[in-house]
Order: sequence, then C-alpha cells, then structure tokens
Amino acid sequence: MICTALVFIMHLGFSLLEIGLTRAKNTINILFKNVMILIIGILTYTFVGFSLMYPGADFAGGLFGFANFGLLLPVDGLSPAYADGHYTYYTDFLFQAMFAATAATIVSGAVAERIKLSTFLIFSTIYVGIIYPIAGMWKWGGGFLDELGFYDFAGSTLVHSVGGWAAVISVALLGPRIGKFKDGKISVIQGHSIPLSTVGAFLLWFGWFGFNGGSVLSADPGVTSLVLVTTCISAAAGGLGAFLVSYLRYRDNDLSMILNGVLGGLVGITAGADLMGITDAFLIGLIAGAIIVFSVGALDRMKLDDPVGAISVHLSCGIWGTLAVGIFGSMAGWSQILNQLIGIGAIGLFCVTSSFIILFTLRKTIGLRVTEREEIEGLDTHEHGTTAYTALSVEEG
Amino acid sequence: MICTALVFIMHLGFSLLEIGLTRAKNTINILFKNVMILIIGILTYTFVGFSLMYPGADFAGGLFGFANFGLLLPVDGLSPAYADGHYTYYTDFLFQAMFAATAATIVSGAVAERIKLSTFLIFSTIYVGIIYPIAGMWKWGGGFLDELGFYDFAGSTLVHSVGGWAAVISVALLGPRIGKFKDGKISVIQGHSIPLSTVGAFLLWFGWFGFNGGSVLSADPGVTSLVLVTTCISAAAGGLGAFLVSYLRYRDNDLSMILNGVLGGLVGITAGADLMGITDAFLIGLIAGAIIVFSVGALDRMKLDDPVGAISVHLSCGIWGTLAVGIFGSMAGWSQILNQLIGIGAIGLFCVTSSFIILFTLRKTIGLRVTEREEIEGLDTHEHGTTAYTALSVEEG
Amino acid sequence: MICTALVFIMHLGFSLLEIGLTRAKNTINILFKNVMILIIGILTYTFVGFSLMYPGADFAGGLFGFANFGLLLPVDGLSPAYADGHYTYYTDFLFQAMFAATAATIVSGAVAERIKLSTFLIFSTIYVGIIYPIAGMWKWGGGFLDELGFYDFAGSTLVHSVGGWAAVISVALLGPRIGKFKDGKISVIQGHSIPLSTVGAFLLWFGWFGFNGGSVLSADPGVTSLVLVTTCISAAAGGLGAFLVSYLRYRDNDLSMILNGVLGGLVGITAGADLMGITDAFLIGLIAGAIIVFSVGALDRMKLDDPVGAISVHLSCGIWGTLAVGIFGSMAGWSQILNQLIGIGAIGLFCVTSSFIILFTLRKTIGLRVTEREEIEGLDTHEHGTTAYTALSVEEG
Amino acid sequence: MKKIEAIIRKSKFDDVKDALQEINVNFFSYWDVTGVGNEKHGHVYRGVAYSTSEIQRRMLSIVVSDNFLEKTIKVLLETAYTGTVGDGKIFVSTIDEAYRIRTKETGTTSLS
Amino acid sequence: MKKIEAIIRKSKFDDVKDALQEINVNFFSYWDVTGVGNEKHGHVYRGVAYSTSEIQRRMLSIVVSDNFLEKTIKVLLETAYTGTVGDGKIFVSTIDEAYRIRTKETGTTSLS
Amino acid sequence: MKKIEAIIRKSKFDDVKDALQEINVNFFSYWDVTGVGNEKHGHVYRGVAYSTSEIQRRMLSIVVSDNFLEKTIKVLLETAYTGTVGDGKIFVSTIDEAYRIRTKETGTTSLS
Ligand SMILES: Nc1ncnc2c1ncn2[C@@H]1O[C@H](COP(=O)(O)OP(=O)(O)O)[C@@H](O)[C@H]1O
Ligand SMILES: Nc1ncnc2c1ncn2[C@@H]1O[C@H](COP(=O)(O)OP(=O)(O)O)[C@@H](O)[C@H]1O
Ligand SMILES: Nc1ncnc2c1ncn2[C@@H]1O[C@H](COP(=O)(O)OP(=O)(O)O)[C@@H](O)[C@H]1O
Repeated sequence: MICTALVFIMHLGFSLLEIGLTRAKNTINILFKNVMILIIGILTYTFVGFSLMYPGADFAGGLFGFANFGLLLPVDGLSPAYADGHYTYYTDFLFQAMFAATAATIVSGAVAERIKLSTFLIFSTIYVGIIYPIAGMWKWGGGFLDELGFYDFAGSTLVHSVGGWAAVISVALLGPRIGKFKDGKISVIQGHSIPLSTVGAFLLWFGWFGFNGGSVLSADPGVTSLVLVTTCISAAAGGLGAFLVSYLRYRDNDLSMILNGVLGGLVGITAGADLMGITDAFLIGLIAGAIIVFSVGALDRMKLDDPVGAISVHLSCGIWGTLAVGIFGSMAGWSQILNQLIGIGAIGLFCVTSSFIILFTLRKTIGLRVTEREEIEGLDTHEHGTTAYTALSVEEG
Repeated sequence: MICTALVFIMHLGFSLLEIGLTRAKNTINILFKNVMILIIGILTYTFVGFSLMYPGADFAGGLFGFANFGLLLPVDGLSPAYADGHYTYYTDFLFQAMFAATAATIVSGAVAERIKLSTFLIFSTIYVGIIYPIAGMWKWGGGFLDELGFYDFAGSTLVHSVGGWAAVISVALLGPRIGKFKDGKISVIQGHSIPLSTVGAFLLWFGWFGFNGGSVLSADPGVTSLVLVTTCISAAAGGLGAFLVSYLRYRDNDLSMILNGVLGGLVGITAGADLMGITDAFLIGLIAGAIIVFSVGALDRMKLDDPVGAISVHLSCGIWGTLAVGIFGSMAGWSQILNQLIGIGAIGLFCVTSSFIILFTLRKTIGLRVTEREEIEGLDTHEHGTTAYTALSVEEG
Repeated sequence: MICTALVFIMHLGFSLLEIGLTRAKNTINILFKNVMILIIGILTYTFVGFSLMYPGADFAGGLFGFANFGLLLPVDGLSPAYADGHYTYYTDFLFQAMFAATAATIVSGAVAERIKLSTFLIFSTIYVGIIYPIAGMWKWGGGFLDELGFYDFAGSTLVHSVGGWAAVISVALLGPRIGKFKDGKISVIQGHSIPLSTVGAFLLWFGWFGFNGGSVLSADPGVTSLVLVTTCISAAAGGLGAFLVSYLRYRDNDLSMILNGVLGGLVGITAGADLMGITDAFLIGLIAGAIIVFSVGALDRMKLDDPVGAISVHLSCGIWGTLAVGIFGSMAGWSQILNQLIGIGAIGLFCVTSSFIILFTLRKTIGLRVTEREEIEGLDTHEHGTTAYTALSVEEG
Repeated sequence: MKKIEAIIRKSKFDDVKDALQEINVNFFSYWDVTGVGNEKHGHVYRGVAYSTSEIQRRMLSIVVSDNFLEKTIKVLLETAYTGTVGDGKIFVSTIDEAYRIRTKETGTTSLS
Repeated sequence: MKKIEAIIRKSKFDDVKDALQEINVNFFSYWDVTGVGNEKHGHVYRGVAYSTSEIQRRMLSIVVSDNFLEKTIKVLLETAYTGTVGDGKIFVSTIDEAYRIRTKETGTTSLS
Repeated sequence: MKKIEAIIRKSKFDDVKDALQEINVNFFSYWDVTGVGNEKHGHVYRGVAYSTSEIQRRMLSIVVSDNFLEKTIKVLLETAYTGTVGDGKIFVSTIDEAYRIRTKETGTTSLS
C-alpha cells in the first residue's frame, strides 16, 4: 500500500523533471497535462483498463480478454486470501492503476511544448485505457508472452517501452519544436530550471523504491530487499555511467545528463531487479547510463526532438533492461535472450502500430500541433490564459 | 507509523499550495506561519490537546472532558495491546498530533497576505490546543455526537470543517486584501508560482494516502485498501469535476481550479472513505469538484477574499462529504442524513462561535491586520526583514 | 525498507536546503555535488564501506576490521532470520548505505560556493568509503566504543559529528567566500530562495522519521513509536527554541534560523531517541534550538564561513545530543556522561586528524579552491557551462 | 517629444498608474530596478544585522509629446510622493523621433 | 551617435535579432519590460474574467552611428511587424559620447 | 546634467560600486540586461556544443551634474576593466530636467 503512494509521487517527479527541462512559457501546460493524465489514467483504468489487463481465467484469450466494466470485487477480494495472503484485490488494483498513467506521462515529456492539449488528452485516454492494458495482459495478465517465458519483472518493456514507443511515434509525427533544428544545425533550447528537474529525478528515484519494491507483490522481505538494493545500485551506476561518458565525450559536467543516467539505470534494472546480483546490477546501470548519452546524441542527429530525453530513458534503456535479463543474472542464457527479443518485438510492433493509427487519425481530424503563433508565444497564455510565474521580483520600499 | 510521516508531509503540501497561490512578497511570512503552526500544533497537542480529545472513560463527559496535562503512558501503552493489537499509544498520539495542526493550516491559507503574525499565532495556539480537541472529542473521543450515530471517518467535519469555519469567520472579520475588490469590481490577484502550487497539491494527495489510510487505525489490509481506492478515485473525480465545470462555465483550462478540485474530492471522501463503493466515490468526487468551482465564484461575489480557496475546499466540500455519508454507500438513509446534519450543525455552531469570540477579542486588543503600508510593501520585508527570493538572475561574464 | 526510502529523500532535503541558502550562480554546482555524493556514497559503501563498518566477528579488531570487498551474502541473509527475524542482510545494507552518504553531504553544505568540484568528489569518496565506516565500526560494528558503553542510538556523533568535524576542518582550510568578511566586518550573503530551503527542511524532517524510526532496526512497534514521538517533539522544540532565542536576541522572525533549529532538534535527539520521555525530548530540542542561534553567531565571529549552518546543526547539536544521553532519560548519570565524552572525543580526534590529512594533501596537490574569477562569476558557468535558471520571465504578446 | 524616466517606490505603482490613466497617459513601459540612494534599510539575516542602500524600485519610461510633459510630471510628483527619504526621481530627456511599428507612423501621433 | 530604444513583442525577438545580424548590427543590449498601451489581453483566473493592458515586452537598446540609423530603423519596422495592435514602438535619441571600456576608445569606433 | 549608461560585467559590479562610493557618486539605479556583442561563450547542453553571444550584463544608469561627469567616467573605465573582450560600454546623453519627488526640487541639487 505504501508502494502505491510511492508510485503516485513518481507522477510528481515526472512533472517536475519535465517542466524543469522545458521553457517557462509552457510550464502550466505541462503541469496541466500531467495532472489530467493522472486523473484520466486512474479513472479509465478503474472502469476499463484493469479488466482488460487482468481478465482472469474465465475471459482471457492469449491475445485479448476482457472481464467486465468497472471493478468487480471477487469473492474473497477484501481479505488477503485474494492473493495467497499477500495483498487484497483493491491494493492490487490501485497499484496497477498508478502504473498505467505512467505510460502516458512518458509520452507527455517527449511531445512537450508543441502538442495540442485536447489531442494529447484524447490520445492518452485511448492509450492508457486500451493499448497499455492489452500489452500488459500479454505478460502480466497471463497472455501469450507469459506462456512463452518472456520475463519482465516490473515493466522495463511493459511500462517503459510501451510509453517509449508511443513517444517515438508522436515525436516523429509532430516534428521538432520551432527553432530546434535551424538551417540543418542542432540548436539548444534550454530548460528553465535545473533545480526543479533535480527534484523531479530525486522523486522518481524515491518512487522507484515503490515501483520495483511493490512489484514483488508478495512483500516477501528477502526478495523485496534484494530488489531495492539492485534498484538502488543500478540507479547510482547509471548516474556514474552517464557522468563518465558525457565527461569523456563532451568534457562537460552536465547535471541533466546524470539525472537522465540515473533514470536510465532505474529503467534498465526494472526488468530483472529480482534476478540480479550486486555486480550485475552495477553493470546494467553503468551501461544504461552510457546508452543514455549516446541515445540523446543520436536522436538529435536523427532530428527527433525530445526535450526531456524520454525516449532515451524509457525506450533505449527499457530495451536494454529487458535484454539484460537474458545476459546477466540468474536467468541468463541464449534462449532467454531470444524470448526477451520476441517480447520486445511483439510489444514494440503493437505499440508502434497502434499509436501510429491513433495519432495519424488525430492528425487528420483535430490536428496534432498548436499553431506557430501559440508555440512561439507559449502555450500557457493561449491554452490557459495565464502564466506560471508572475512577478517573481519581490516588492520593497 | 508511515501514515504519520505521510500526514506530516501534508503540511509541506499546504505550505507550497499556499505560497504558490499568493504573491512573492508575502512568501516568507506564509512559510513562517506554517512552520510555526506545525511546531505549536505538535507541542500544544502534546501538553494539552490529546488529553482533551481522548479523555478516556474516567474523565469524560458528553461535552467536555480532560485527562491530564502532558501525555500519560497507559499501562500497556508501549505494546500494541493498547489497541487490541493494532497500534501503540504513542503511534496513536503522534498521528493525532499531525492532524491537529491541519485545522490551523487551513485557516492560514484563507487569511494569507494580511493577517498579523502574532495574532495568527495566538489564535492558532488556542484553536489547535483547545477548540479542535473539544470538537474532536464529541465524536472521536466518545462524546455525544458519537453516541448519536454521527459518522465521520477521517474528519471531513472534525478536521476540515473545523478549520473551514474558522477560516470563514476570520476572512469576514479581516476583510479582503487591498485591491481585491476595487470599486465594487472583483479584481484578480494572481499567485506567483503555479508550479509550487502543483507540487503542493500533489504532496497533499500523497499525504492523504496516510490521512485516510491511517485513519483505519487497525491496519486491516482489506479496509485500508478499500479506503485508499475510494480516496484516490474521489480525488481524480474531483479534478475531473472541477475541470469540466470550469471549462464549461469559463471556457478556461484553469489548473489551479483542478488542483482545488482534487483537494475537494479528497475532503469529500474523507468522511465516508470506508463506506463507499467505486461508483459512490466517483460521484462524491465529481460533485465535490463541481462544488469547488461554484463555491469559489460565490465567495468572490460575497466579497469574502480567500486567496487559496481554503473555504471552498475544506468547508464546502467538508460539509458535502459529511452529508454524502447519508446519501451514498453502506450507511445511506434519511436518519443518517439527519444525524450528519446534526453533527455538521453542532460542530459548525461551536466553531463559529468560538472563533468569533477569540478573533473578536484579538481584534479589540492587538489587532488582526497589518498596516496598509506593510500589506502593500509586503509582509516579508516588514515582519521578517528579508525577502524570499534574491537575485534570481544568474551571474555570468 | 520504507525507512530506507525516507532516508533517501533526506538527500533531496539536504540539497534543497543548501541551494536555497546559497546564491543562484552556484546552484547547479551544489546539486551536482549532492547527486554525485549520493551515487559515490552508495557505490563505495557497497564495495568497501559496509565490510569495513560491519566486519563481523571473524575479522574485527577493536579499532579496525575488514570483511571482504563487495557484499557477501551470509548464509541466511535473504531471510529475516539474519537478524532474529527482524530484517534481512540487504535491507540492513541499503539502510546503512543511505546513512553513509549523509556524512559527505554535511560537508558539502559548509564548503559550498567555493570548493573545487574534483577535489570535493575525491575527498567525499575517501571520507565516505573509509573514514566514516571506521568511525562507525567503533560503535555500531562492535568496536571499542561499543564495549566501553558509549551510546549513540542513530548517529548524533557517528553520522552527524563525523560530518560536522570534517566540515569545520574544510571550512578552516578553505577560507571564507569572497566578500563574506570585508574589512573585518561580517557581511551578509543571502541565499537565493527561502522557499526551497523550507521544502528542504520539511523533507529532512520527513526523512528523519525513517532515519530514527528505522534505526530501531527491529521494527518493534513500541520502541519505534516512542522514537518517532521523541523525534518529532524534539524537532518542534528545536524550532521553538531557535525562534525564541533569535527573536529575543535579534528581534527578528528569521525563518532560516527556525529551520536550522528544527534540524538541530532532530540531530540533538538522534543519539538518545529511544531513551527519552516526552519532557526530556522537549528540553533537548529546546536547548538544541538555542545552541543553533548562538553557534551560528559564534562561527561568524570566528570567521568560519558556513553558508548553510551545517556546522552548527550537525556538529554543535551532534555533540549536545550525544551528551544529552548522559543528562536526560533512562541512561542519565555521571559515568554515562563520561562515556559519552570519551566517544565524542575519540571520534572527534579521529575525524579531525583524518580530514585534515586528506584535505591538506589535496590542497598541496590539486588545490581546494576555485579561482577568484570562477568564484565571482559563479561555479555553474565555469564548471558546468550553463546556469540553473534561464529566462524565468515568461513570454507573452 | 520628451522621455520621462521616473524611478518610484514599487508600493506606489498602482496609485501612479491609476492617476496617469486619468490624464490619458495610458501608454508607457516599466521594469524593476535596484536603486542606490539616500534611503537605507536595516535587516537581520541569520543573526547578522546589516543595512543596505540597495532597494527595489520601479522604473517607468514614458514618452510624451511636449504639451503633455508638464501635467504628466505634476501627476507623478503628486502620486509617487510619501514624504519620506527614498521617494525617487524623475528625469526628462529629449526624443528625436518616434515610430509606431504597427502603422509606421512617426512623430507625436505615434505615441498614444 | 543615436540610441534606438525599441519595445517589441517577445515572440518577434528571434526574427529581429537575426535580421539585425544581417545588416551587421550585432551589438545591443536587451531586457524585459512590462508595457502599458492599446493592446489588451483577456484572461480568466479562478473564475474571474479580467482584461489587462499590462503585457510583457522586450526592450532593445541599440546605440548606432548616424549613418547606420536609417537602415536599423527600417529593419526593426519590418521584422517586428505583425499588423495587430501591440507591435510596439521605436524611440530615437541622441548620445553625446560613447566609450568602450576594454580599449578606452571613444566615438563611433567604440560602438561595434 | 548628463545621464551615464554603463553596461558592465556583473562580476565587476561590486568593485564599481565601491569605487563610485569613494567619489561620492552614491546614487544610481541598475538592472540586469542581456548583452549581444563581440564576446562569445561556448557551452555544452545535453551533448550539443553551441556558442552564444548573449551574455548577462548589468546596466547602470547614473545621472550626474556636468562637473561630476568626467571623474565618474574615469572611475567606471578603470574599475570595470579586465582587458578581455566583453568589458562593456559607457554611453553619455543629456538630461533636460531632473526632479526629486520627495522635495520637488529640480536641477542638479535634486540629484544626490
Ligand atoms: N542620480 C541618480 N541617477 C539615477 N538614479 C538615481 C539617482 N539618484 C537617485 N536615483 C534613484 O532614486 C532612488 C531614490 O533616491 P533616494 O536618494 O534614496 O531618495 P530621495 O530621492 O528621497 O533623496 C534611488 O534608490 C535610485 O534608484
Ligand atoms: N509613449 C510610450 N512610452 C513608452 N512606451 C510606450 C509608449 N507607447 C507605447 N509604449 C510601449 O509599446 C507597447 C505597444 O504599444 P500599444 O499601444 O499596445 O500598441 P500599438 O503600438 O500597436 O498601438 C506598449 O505595451 C508599451 O510597452
Ligand atoms: N552599440 C551598442 N548598443 C548597446 N549595447 C551595446 C552596444 N555595443 C555593446 N553593447 C553592450 O556591451 C556589451 C559588451 O560588448 P562586447 O562587444 O561584447 O565587448 P567589447 O566592448 O569588449 O568589444 C555587450 O554585451 C552589450 O551588452
């Protein structure tokens, strides 16, 4: 139950990271998006998503199943007997609901500062309400990937890549922010507050204790403590990796890169947090940190404009983490690598296709992007009729 | 015990929400108030309040009882046997102490930017030390409302309305901030940082997991998980309600309204969080969100200047939530509605009268309001001799 | 396990407190330092520190012992049987690892705005990886101070003073910031954001629930709840003490002093949180709060420039708290006072000597301080090539 | 045309603005400056008492036609006044030419 | 030498800067001001609709030699233009002397 | 009366202020501006190296009587100097009239 609260606070972490790395003129818009995603995420998951994701034995096929609208308290749902004495139906649901909104939040970061609010909200509703639970069901709901032997402890693929794929597609369909790629050169659009981003990253790390710790589901102290240790070490190693690589490559102590590295380490360990030893976790994190730096550079060169590094963190490191289950730790082996690849591919294909269809339809109908004028003058003034900060200077005399 | 920490962090949430929605020139003053309230709240509750609120069988009357000064460890207080194996005396005390300061914090928001610091601190001490525990004792301490059958799970009335009533009275006695109602027209005095407010609202939601979750007191996983689910759904629905109503009414995507809506949903569910089903919680929240929007507008028209919306959130939704116990969920019924109304009325009458007496006395003696000059130039310079932000611009070259 | 997360969030608290009390031009530098400390702290503690601190029966001498590099899972490490059913090896480790980084973070605050990044990182690595665990082992690892009867519940001396002593030495070797002592007069260099500092202090208080609560280690509800109550009361009393003294002495409602007072109260109670009654805790906190105010003044007069008050909070109150174990509570008595003094002295001597040696060596080799130009123009521009805030003003029209 | 630069107390800004409005001077630009002058403020920060002459002020830049000059100055002198040290200054200088970007008008008609 | 003070829309700043660069006016100082003028913005805040004429603008201060004046003005008038109310103003005044601190040069050679 | 507008490095501000104090010029207003000029700064942000000529500066506006002009300029030229590109500029222009709001004084006596 505590873990639910911790995962909840991750949404604040995402929001702060995101506003810190973007410009002040779009701050309210981003906060608005993130608050609405959380609200919509919880509600759609209540009424549709949970039943889609955990259809239960009676309704499930391998690819798709649906139990019923709303929540239906099972016979022994209120007592821990629901899950062999470990947790109750409602605990389970709420924890999952907090996860669900994460997928859309990831997208939110990548499309920040130029997407239309209404479009984004519609997309999120569909994605969180339908696409994410279906993909999740394939593994966690007992679908075909689960039967195959694909392993994803807490969602490197099922949560992070699901968000990451949608982020890639939307960034590609949206195009870069005005001024990001001027005359073929990559320009710099600085975020407006590094401190806010740092707070965000800390809160995400904090929340990840709940994200991974809670995913043990059984509250078995042995496994949970192992999971927390691997999570933490991988996060630290991710930061270290990003620091080393970005220092060696750019001779620059770039804090935002280290923060991304920490998150990369967290995403990387998520798939196999309960399988790894200390050294495994360290290596997974270190490599994830390095991946971040290269991935951020590569995306820039591919003219995919991702203001907060969401794709690098969640997709690149999500894939890496899922693969790592086959490389390090107690499940390592060629056949597992293959299983992991199939899982990554299947989910990737599904997410790419579905988000392309949704976004393409939206583009043809209500449009994806705000007008050029709105973008330049800031979404806050146009969509919210106010600005995030007023009169920061303090009155005296 | 964790819940205590979560409720603790709500005080940070309140502080940030409040400074975000007020002007930079009064920021330190508001933080100072909130920090001092917390300190005073904990200490007075230790020495007086807890004994007033839970006098125990030996000392209690139906209306008023008092055990002793300070804390007196009962025989089996250090072992969970204190409460049938659920929690210890100290856990109980600390959790309650965190609640107590909340009542004053609510008032703090409503009177921000113009009340005298010393006056406010005296008022808080009395209110938290004496009024709040007496009101609380009527129900939670086994007083007459409890015997009557009035139900208030975690304090829609006992905590939130108690604060809300005092807020109304003090706003009425204080008058609006200079410039709020110019020539009969309602002016806008914008808060200085929406991001801070958003962080505040998130932390409050986060803390509410502890507020309601902890109020189960027994740590029974079944009920606790249900409570968390209803709490969360109502919060989300509150945000949705406020969004829909404010969008339809004003064609405006107002983030601060949604944040208030979320809080309204939280306050609304607080009275009956353990009695409601999913749909009940959804409806309670949705209506609470709508109430917020109308209430904010109505207060403005009544020339009650509440900079942060404290009255709308805590009083309007507190009343609504208490009533909702009679309308939705497992206790619904006309007789319960009546009981709830009696409870609301009794507590309201008591709080209004007592806070009027205290504040009126203070007005006649040391005065309620800062001077006009202090108000215009900012409380920070005058009462604290410094300002919250210095030289935000960053040095270079 | 939750406590680990709470202690983790203290690092965010430290960071925010620190940036709030320093100038905007050095913000990234400070955040960078704190993030790297955390990363380095966790990793060195994993590979070296834990084994140094808890060598176990086989390897330990009274003064120094070392088990092995890395973590070595004991036979029953994954089951709670590791510690008589209370916690697992990994839980134990992670909790301790979070503590370790704290010592360096304390130093970070005192040397802010002028120390060289690389020098600081090297110093931290050595201090956290070697000095802190050795000192810790003397008591918690079963070393000679433990045998003597020295008592330090959660680290007033072992964590806070260890950091505090290093802070004194580094401040003395570094010298004050340019402009702090102009022509023999004490100047004021204001911090750039009181709100951030307040958030930091709240998070520290929040985290301390975990710091002290978790140090019970056994999760015995009786003791834990007592510890939380004493912790909380002492914090509140610390704030009150600082408020009263600073108001009486300077006629000033200084929020930053109250925040320091709260932290002082927390540090003060840390050594004996499980031994004190309510009134003891109140007095310890109150005195700690008073000590803060005097200590801040005294350091200024001694021309030791400690921008965030780290020495006053962690060293002065750390010593006071350790002594208080001999004065108040269930262990009070002259012989205990003597034991406490020996402990304080031994640790103090060790830390002062070792940090002097390390820092002096660093000064002779790579240098301690940034250049004058870098200091004046801000570390952010020079060491990180960017600034913390860009374009805070919001675009419109 | 003349440019009036007025450095006033921030707390007087609302009054000044309303008064300017009344004489139809509802076009100007302002920003916040730090002023060094005769006024001193005493503060205490973390136990150190100090006094500073750097005080936040608001700078108003108003370009007016010559025949508006006098009454604008008069309004400013009246409404920004408190009588205590630190009320601020008004400086007048000459503007050679003015353009309204929207219409490309020049001269006094471009001012309003 | 002339001082050009241009008060423009913030959203036009990038265009203006690039255009100035092209005519080799790549030396100026700017800061943000609040402008009061004909343009009004309507907002809703917590349910209260209001309209304000206080709008964020950017002030550019460019000191140029007399023979650069005309083309600088021309560029400003063209690139800061949108045609809707609130495009801003340009004011020109005379500078008596200019110094470059680094070289202690004076006069027009000190400008660039 | 003359208005001196000096655009200097922020890191030199404290020195300049102290030096002005010594020649009794302890009345002026300042604010922060962004300067575009010859100096360039190279930065790296998230792996992209870039160089910008937009650098934070401090603008000082000092109105002095004619006989203070020379020595004020001298002090500014000396104390704001580092010798590297980007030390800044000083511009002098004429002020027609000055008022002290508190006393309604005009002319040079109103300046100090
Ligand atoms: N000569 C000057 N040049 C520029 N600004 C000035 C000058 N003299 C005063 N000021 C501005 O006017 C403000 C008020 O002046 P001050 O000397 O404090 O009070 P008073 O005008 O009442 O004597 C100062 O803070 C400063 O901003
Ligand atoms: N006389 C003036 N003095 C100083 N600034 C002015 C003056 N007139 C206009 N401005 C500035 O120019 C901006 C645009 O002017 P406005 O009247 O809104 O539009 P337009 O120039 O299209 O009529 C204003 O916001 C203000 O900052
Ligand atoms: N003609 C000008 N008009 C206004 N400001 C200028 C002008 N020329 C230079 N500046 C200001 O002076 C600063 C320093 O000038 P710069 O050309 O970088 O160095 P230097 O003066 O050493 O050649 C610039 O950043 C800008 O703010």
